[in-house]
Amino acid sequence: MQIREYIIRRVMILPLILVGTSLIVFTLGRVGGNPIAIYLEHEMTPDEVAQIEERYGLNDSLPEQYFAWAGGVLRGDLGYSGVLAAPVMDVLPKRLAATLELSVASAIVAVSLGIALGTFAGARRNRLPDHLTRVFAISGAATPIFWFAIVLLIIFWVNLGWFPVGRSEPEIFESISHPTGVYTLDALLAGSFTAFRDAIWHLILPAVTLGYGATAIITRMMRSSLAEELNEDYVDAARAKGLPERLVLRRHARRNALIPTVTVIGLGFGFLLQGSVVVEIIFIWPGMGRWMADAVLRGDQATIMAYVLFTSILFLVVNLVVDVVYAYLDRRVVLGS
Amino acid sequence: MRTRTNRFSRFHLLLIVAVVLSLVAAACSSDDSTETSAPSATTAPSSDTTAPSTDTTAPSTDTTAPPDDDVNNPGVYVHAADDDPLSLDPAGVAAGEAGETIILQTYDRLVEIGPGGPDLIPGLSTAVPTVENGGISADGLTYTFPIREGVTFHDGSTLTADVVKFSWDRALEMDLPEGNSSILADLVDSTSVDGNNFVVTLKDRNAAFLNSVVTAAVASIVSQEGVEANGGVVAGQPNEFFSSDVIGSGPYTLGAWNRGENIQLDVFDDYWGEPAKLDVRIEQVPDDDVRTLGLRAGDFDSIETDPTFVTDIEGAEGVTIFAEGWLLEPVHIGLNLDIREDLLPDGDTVPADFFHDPRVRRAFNYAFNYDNFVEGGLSGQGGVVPHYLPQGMLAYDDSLPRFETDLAEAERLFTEAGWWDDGFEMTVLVEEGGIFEVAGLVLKDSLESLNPNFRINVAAVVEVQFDDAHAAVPFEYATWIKNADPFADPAALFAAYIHPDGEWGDVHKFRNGYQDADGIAALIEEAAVSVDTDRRVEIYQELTQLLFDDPMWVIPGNEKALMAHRSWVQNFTMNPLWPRPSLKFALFDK
Amino acid sequence: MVEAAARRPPASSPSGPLAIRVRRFGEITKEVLRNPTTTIGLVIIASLLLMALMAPIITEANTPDAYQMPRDWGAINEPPGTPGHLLGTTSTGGDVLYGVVWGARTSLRLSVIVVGITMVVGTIMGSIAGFIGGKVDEIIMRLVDVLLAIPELIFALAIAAVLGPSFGNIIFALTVVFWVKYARIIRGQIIHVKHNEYVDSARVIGDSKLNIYRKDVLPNSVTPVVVQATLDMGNIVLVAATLSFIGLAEAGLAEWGVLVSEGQAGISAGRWWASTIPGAMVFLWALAFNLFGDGLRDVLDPRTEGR
Amino acid sequence: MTAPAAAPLSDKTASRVASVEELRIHFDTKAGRLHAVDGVSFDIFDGESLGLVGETGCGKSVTARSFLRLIPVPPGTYAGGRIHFWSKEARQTGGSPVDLLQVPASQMRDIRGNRIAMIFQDPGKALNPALSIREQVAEVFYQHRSEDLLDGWNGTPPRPIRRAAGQRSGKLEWLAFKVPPLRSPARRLRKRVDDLVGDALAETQIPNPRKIMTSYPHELSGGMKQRVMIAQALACNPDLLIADEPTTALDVTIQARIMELIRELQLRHQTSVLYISHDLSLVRRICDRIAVMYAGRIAEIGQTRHVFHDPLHPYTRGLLAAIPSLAHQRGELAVIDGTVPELIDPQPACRFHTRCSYATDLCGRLDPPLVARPGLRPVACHGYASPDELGVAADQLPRLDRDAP
Repeated sequence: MQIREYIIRRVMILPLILVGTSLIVFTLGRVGGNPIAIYLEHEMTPDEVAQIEERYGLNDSLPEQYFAWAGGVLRGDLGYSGVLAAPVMDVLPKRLAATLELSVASAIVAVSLGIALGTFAGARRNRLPDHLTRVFAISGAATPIFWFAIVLLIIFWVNLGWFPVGRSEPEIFESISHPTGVYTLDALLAGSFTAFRDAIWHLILPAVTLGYGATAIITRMMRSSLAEELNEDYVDAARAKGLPERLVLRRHARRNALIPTVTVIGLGFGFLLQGSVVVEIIFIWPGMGRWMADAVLRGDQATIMAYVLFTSILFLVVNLVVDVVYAYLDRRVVLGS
Repeated sequence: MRTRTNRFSRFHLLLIVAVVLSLVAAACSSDDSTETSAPSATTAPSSDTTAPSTDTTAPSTDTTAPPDDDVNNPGVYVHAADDDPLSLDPAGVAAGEAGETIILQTYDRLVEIGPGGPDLIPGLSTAVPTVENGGISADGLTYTFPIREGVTFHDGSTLTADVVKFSWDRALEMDLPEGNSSILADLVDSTSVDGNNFVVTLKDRNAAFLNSVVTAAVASIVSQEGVEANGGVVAGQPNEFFSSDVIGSGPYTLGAWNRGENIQLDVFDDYWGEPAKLDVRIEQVPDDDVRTLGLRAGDFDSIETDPTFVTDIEGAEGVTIFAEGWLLEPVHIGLNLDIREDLLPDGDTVPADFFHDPRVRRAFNYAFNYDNFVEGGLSGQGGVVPHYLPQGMLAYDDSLPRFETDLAEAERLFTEAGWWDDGFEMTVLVEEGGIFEVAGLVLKDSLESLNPNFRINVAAVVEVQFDDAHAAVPFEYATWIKNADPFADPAALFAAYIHPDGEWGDVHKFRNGYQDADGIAALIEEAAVSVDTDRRVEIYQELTQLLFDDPMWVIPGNEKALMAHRSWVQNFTMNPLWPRPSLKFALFDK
Repeated sequence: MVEAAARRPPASSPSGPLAIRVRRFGEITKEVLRNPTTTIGLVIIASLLLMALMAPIITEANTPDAYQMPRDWGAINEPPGTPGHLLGTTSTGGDVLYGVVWGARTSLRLSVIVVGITMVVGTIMGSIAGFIGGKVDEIIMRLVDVLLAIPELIFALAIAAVLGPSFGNIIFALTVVFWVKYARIIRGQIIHVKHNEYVDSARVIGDSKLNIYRKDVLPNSVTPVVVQATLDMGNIVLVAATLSFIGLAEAGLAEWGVLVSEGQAGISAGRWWASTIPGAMVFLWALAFNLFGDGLRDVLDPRTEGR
Repeated sequence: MTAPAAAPLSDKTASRVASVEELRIHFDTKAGRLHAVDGVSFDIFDGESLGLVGETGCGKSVTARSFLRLIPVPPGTYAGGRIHFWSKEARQTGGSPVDLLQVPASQMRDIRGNRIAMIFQDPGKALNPALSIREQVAEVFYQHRSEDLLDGWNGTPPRPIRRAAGQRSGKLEWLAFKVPPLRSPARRLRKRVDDLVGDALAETQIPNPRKIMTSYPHELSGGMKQRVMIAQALACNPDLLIADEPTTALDVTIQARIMELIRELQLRHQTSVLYISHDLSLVRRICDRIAVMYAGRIAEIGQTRHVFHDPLHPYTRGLLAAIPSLAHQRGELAVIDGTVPELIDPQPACRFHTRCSYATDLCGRLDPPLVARPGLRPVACHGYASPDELGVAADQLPRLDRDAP
């Protein structure tokens, strides 16, 4: 009831945000660039240019064009992606699945590393291990991802040959069907261990690269909230029961410190989405980020609009889930206040 | 108590430290294979720069390398590309677009450009038409192609002369604006079928018809049954099926096109000629550095190569750089004789008639530091070009006049033209990254070091911005840098880039500058329709002399045809006249 | 007692006479310097700033534009230690040392301008939203939501791509993206203060809105804004470097990101210096400001974690 | 400072459960070294309930926590003294005590919650909000009664079950407990624990303990939570229960019920209780003896009725005067002027002298030890010293009016 109302209220804002973002992006695209530049060749005659413009509906007035696009969205038609030479809706699910898979894997890296480091540091506040942990975690956020990624590739792909790039081996890709587009999930559904291992193997490097960047946010939150929890009476009470420190930290302090940490996962997600652009380019990961960068550089407006549309929704959903999970974890909290 | 370490976290820290240490260790030990990175370009197979590629008719090969059991991806040839096709339809593909290479591998044309150079070899026509064999009529207007028998398309249908006619007519009828059908439409008067022959009648005599038109992607032969089963022919409308699929007769069928990821080509078993040996996968790898890494790692057999990263790959174990022959698309700096001062970027001070004065154009040509561009930008893999005949082109000769950096002459000309004392500021438009940006920086450094009053701003913009600006008329910048479109024959090159009323002559208003515009136009037109090769060579060589005195471009240089590939690839060859990446995969083995 | 020992300074700075603030500043400085990582951050920042300011002394400024790399086309890909090129050269003959030193200046110029503008814009927008409230607030905050829903890098990318990658346009693009957080901080603070009792009492006494703003809102906002600005100083350079990697950088600019992406291909060929040295500079810059900002946040604002 | 007499500070001769000697606990703060507990000595006798009374910040909670070594180090340090503790066995066999400040950590864990248990001031904070009541109470049994949990098992229980009973289960072992063959033994263990938890809760008169077990702290009232804390503390039948202001955070109406409950359970279990409070009137009702603490020192100690009827220390007198009672007229409530002194690097002086109306110069120079003088309870005030004892003139001693409380 409480939660449902809250969710409904948040979801109600979504269309507003979507209209806002799409308007901004649409205007930006029309003011600054030519949406059909990708098709233009120098030797085209004005007639030919006009012909292409007509095909893409660019002869209408700007508001008409926007409404045409918005109407298409409502009908499930997001236009035609120039850079991928296909209707957006045809390629989007696969791309979205690729980015989601990478983001989730990176989030797993970031969250587990962040929680471990944060716990480690929070239990040793202001001592050398804490300082070293802080430097290590912040280093992740401070390293230029594109440089870090290339160095990882040189070491693990070229020199050691331990990890591949891309999403999967083509033969293995073809050996199973891909109903979800999330390869690890597809492999599990198909019950193929080989495919699963292959998917994981391809995921490790990009997920580590991206996840390490987001680790700092989680570590920081975990550290401070753990330190705060360790000052709580119930921690002393747990010690007074005779529990070993291991259990005091894990069962008592860490469990509660995790609750506020959940709230920054939404923040970390923004970081992941942004970092995914570079990581996808370098690790040849066919996701939304790389598609988007390509579209921006080549002026593929339908793609840009679709990307913004979906990241906005994703962003909202992630934050909504985070809020709900937070409310669930922390039984004392009332949503929406 | 509180201070006690907990084992779990300590373990994690140890793990992290271990990983970091191993990373560092691996990074430190990773350079052993690359210690011999002497700053020279000599390791690339040398090619005699004096010999135009027309002479090297035999395909260059690496057949000495024995078949390696250790090859990566056995049975599949992997090429790392930087560009995904927009369309796979011969009628809808633009010149220079990534779809062309797929069409090259999966479709056949009547005649093909052979592996060794500009020489033509029979394709679906059993003979290359010549005047001697009667394939070309005496007036040079009628071409007759005897059609090969026993050719099957990927869909099982059979090739006939009617299918050939259908294919050409299809492109002409669809007449897609983004496609290249205009080259057919401009020349072809009519097509007809005579028994087993396909006959083309031209509007005018044209020396470049076979080389530039019949071999072009737009002239590929498609399966008539396939077209009729998949939407037929609609004028002005792209065909959805053929935009993303292939029914041709080439040595490869389209296995899969995972957009933005890879394109897979499968060997076509019923191919009429020598069948291909390896399946092909063309991977989309947007980042240059990752392409070179993949080549080192052995996961890619060849990569889209640019002279700027020759120094990054040369000497790498198991990698060979193919560098024979020349690209036919020199880097050129466009000089706008139609400057609109109100459209220029902020800060530009050049007037509308800046480039009208031939002394200014010559001064730019003398001021440009060709050494810096060729040795620096092209890593030595290139050469200076006469106006406007690149190495490897018909009529090219090493003795032709070409500019060399001569600062004194540049100073003299700028002084005479009245710019030396006052100076000027000007923006040069380039697409960011790669050799064009480098050329821009060389131009900047050349002029600014010549005279501190000269200011060149390099506007390195992204692809969409460049394309947009490049296509705009009137042109909004005083200068810009790109490369020429690759043309097999000088006729097309001169028409596009030198003719006062040609493609660029029109945009840049060459007539504002040429001292003898009509004379130049007449020469170009004569050479275009002449079938007498000697006469044509004579005319083009004369034009280079005229243009040396009255240049319309600055030509920083021409690139060698370069491709880095794994040494285990056998029979490797490339031909710059084939669309990028200038490879025919059917020839390779590994 | 335990509580006494664990007591921390109050979360928000008190508005009071100058003397108190000065003393508080001293306390904060002391506390900040107590944490070695913060001190390290501060030391790195100081050295980078020193390097940026001394750039014309360390290296001879390139003419006519000192922010453009000088290129020695005769010395391409020289390793560090080459006479005249202490840190080696790039593939276009750019002097890496020059790029490092003037890159610091570029970074400083970039981040100071962007942080400066975004702070002002954000403060104004946040103040308008917070004080006027109602529909205006709704509109501004929805705009903020919209901007927050698109990742910073993507949005900056789109703007810079449209405008063309000149230094000025990159600054503009980053400014459009980075003001949002400040607006949120200021607005949140205003809303908070608005609901506080002591402002009610101030209002009863007849204090003007402007006075409330000056005395209650601004001093209370200083802390989070300063923290955010410090973190942004680092992140802006990082985002700009990433833009350079994707291809949006002024040609020939002495900027670390440009050098890193230009030199990256050479790493596997053993030419590590052209990208690793500038990469380390970006890293140091971002690390230092993040460490410092992090420490500052710990001291100033122990409660508002991670926001 | 002179060492106080080591002689028993009580008129009772019963055996001791704990004996605090010269306990000193310091904290490092930004301002300096804070002497939170500065030479505190007292005994706790078997079965008695001792009240430790003082203002907030006087060091009584620190003293109490130091029994279980719960002072955070750093910033705290155990700067000196001993806390001797006699377990039941030691008392019965006349064995020697252990020093709680010196025992190894593992032995300390055996004592915590098992031999010495603690009830915290605010049950709302002392219960973990994320764990159910069952989980929290069960921890005590797992920790200290793991052998009992496996009682009556046919043969040796499987290793994972033994590990579970000792709270040593690995990360994924709980998964194994969901499936055969470990499912039924795990259930059995769980049922045994549930029974013990239910019994412990029932003992504190919690209605419907089975239902309470499954709830989370925020679902319970304050009184309920404190009952859970008490159940948890008494679960292992400890020798000593430390109650740190157990009713301060509760409603007044509940306070009395909780006090009664503690008293009742204490009598039933024959447990000694150290009762920390700032509320003299509460302590009076349930404590056998009272130790008054001021600024890190014991001011005086004695039988409850004696302290109330004849407070010796001027501070105790002030405290008693501050208790509202029906006897007082409205507006007559006494207050002690001044504030508690800084405990940072204190000078050798009576801690109370700045606020004491009887104070003389001597009090500002010389620290009065806690001494039991003939005919008097132990008290730390120069007013009860003889001039000879201190070697000063008689008029330098404060003059206390023994008859005016």
